[in-house]
Amino acid sequence: MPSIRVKVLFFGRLRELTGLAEEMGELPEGATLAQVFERYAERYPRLAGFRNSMVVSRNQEFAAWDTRVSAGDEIAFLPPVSGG
Amino acid sequence: MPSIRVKVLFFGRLRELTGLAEEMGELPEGATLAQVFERYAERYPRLAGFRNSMVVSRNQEFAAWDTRVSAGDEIAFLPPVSGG
Amino acid sequence: MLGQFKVTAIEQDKFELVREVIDPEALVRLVRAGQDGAIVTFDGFVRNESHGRETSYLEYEAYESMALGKMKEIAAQMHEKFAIHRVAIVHRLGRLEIGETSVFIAVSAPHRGAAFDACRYAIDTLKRTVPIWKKEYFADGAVWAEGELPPTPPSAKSAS
Amino acid sequence: MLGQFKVTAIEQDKFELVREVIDPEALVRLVRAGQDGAIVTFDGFVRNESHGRETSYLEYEAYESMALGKMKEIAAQMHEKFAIHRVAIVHRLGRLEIGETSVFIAVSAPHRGAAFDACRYAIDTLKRTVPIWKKEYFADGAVWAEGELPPTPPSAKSAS
Repeated sequence: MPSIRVKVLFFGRLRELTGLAEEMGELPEGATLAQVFERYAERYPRLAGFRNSMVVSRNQEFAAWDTRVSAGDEIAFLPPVSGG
Repeated sequence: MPSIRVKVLFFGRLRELTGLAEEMGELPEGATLAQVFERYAERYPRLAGFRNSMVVSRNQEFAAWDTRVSAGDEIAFLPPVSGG
Repeated sequence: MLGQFKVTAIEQDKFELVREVIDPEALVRLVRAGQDGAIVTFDGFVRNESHGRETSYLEYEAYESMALGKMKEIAAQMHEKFAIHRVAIVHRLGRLEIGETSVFIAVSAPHRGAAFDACRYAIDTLKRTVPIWKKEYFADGAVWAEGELPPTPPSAKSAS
Repeated sequence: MLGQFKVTAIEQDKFELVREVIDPEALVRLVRAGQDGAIVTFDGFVRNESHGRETSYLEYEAYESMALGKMKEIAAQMHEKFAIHRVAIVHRLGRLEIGETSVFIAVSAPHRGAAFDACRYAIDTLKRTVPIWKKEYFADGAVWAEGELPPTPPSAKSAS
């Protein structure tokens, strides 16, 4: 399967947990955001426990987990927001 | 009937209409605020038309028209308020 | 949260009728304290038109002693109804030009909901119950603003 | 009244993420115009305690480009829902001391109801949807504030 490159960002406690703010990731074409998350959860096992208390964005819009990624997408994993 | 002295105040368009800001009035003991108003409406006939678009206060509290006045009371005739 | 809230004496509040320009920042500083997290302010100022006519300026007058009493009553009701900390209510009297603030209200509270609700309650109640009158001046004359009739007790017999 | 209201372009609004002290007066001046009669502001600032523990200071971080986009979205929704004139929304990032403003919102409108409703809508929506995170520092450690999960589309299949 051909692979695509996407930008992946982590914020807040998720960034602390992974020690990773941002990287270019290589993913199989047609992967969903859920599958992208699973790849990172394999690399950082403690991430898995946060799956139900986080959201994901694709190109700076909140997105459903079954959204498919495209080459050049910017994907971010976001803990509950607490601005204000 | 013994008479009492009260302070009477007019505000806004009522003051303009009567040309009277404030006076000491002499009234029969036991007069109601409605009766106080009638006395002034006799003196200033154009006041009468405002009876239903004004309120009255006694000692700086809004009062019912059938409230009886006492010596030394401060009575004010108040058009609709428009602060803010 | 309400249970934790320490009710604050109305003595720390501020009520004023002034004839000079209102200083909003001074009022905000006055209500601001470390246990708060939110301040909501309302700034009411002179519009350049009224009912489609171009306004030249306004004049406000008040039954001053009663107006201050009513402003204090409003603040007391605010403390009773809402978990707020401090209140400042200032109304200007005399001649006001376009754009000048006629009334400024600041409310501080530990949480934003109470601050919003209380501030709105303050201006809504002020407009209905505080004896202040506005006269609008136009190029070709002046009119008293329509205003609202304050609620009054229906009969002295039913009053306490 | 709504019919008379001239809808104003969002270009006159202001959205900012800043790392220095927020200047509320400048923002109020920015939204103030002659056709308005009301400005409502919300000032959210750092409390000296959180869940009963004494706070030392806070740190805010954001997904900055997305946060600015969401702030603009909020303003666009405000213009759609309420007869308002101008909006300013500024959030501070980095380290904030007790009493310092983290978020300031100012809304001008011809009439007060819209200004209150829109300002409250702004802060409520900001807290639920703008990707900003707060970390609370205490004498004995630090925690990420609990926060809220933004609403997301349930499935890409049902999305447009």
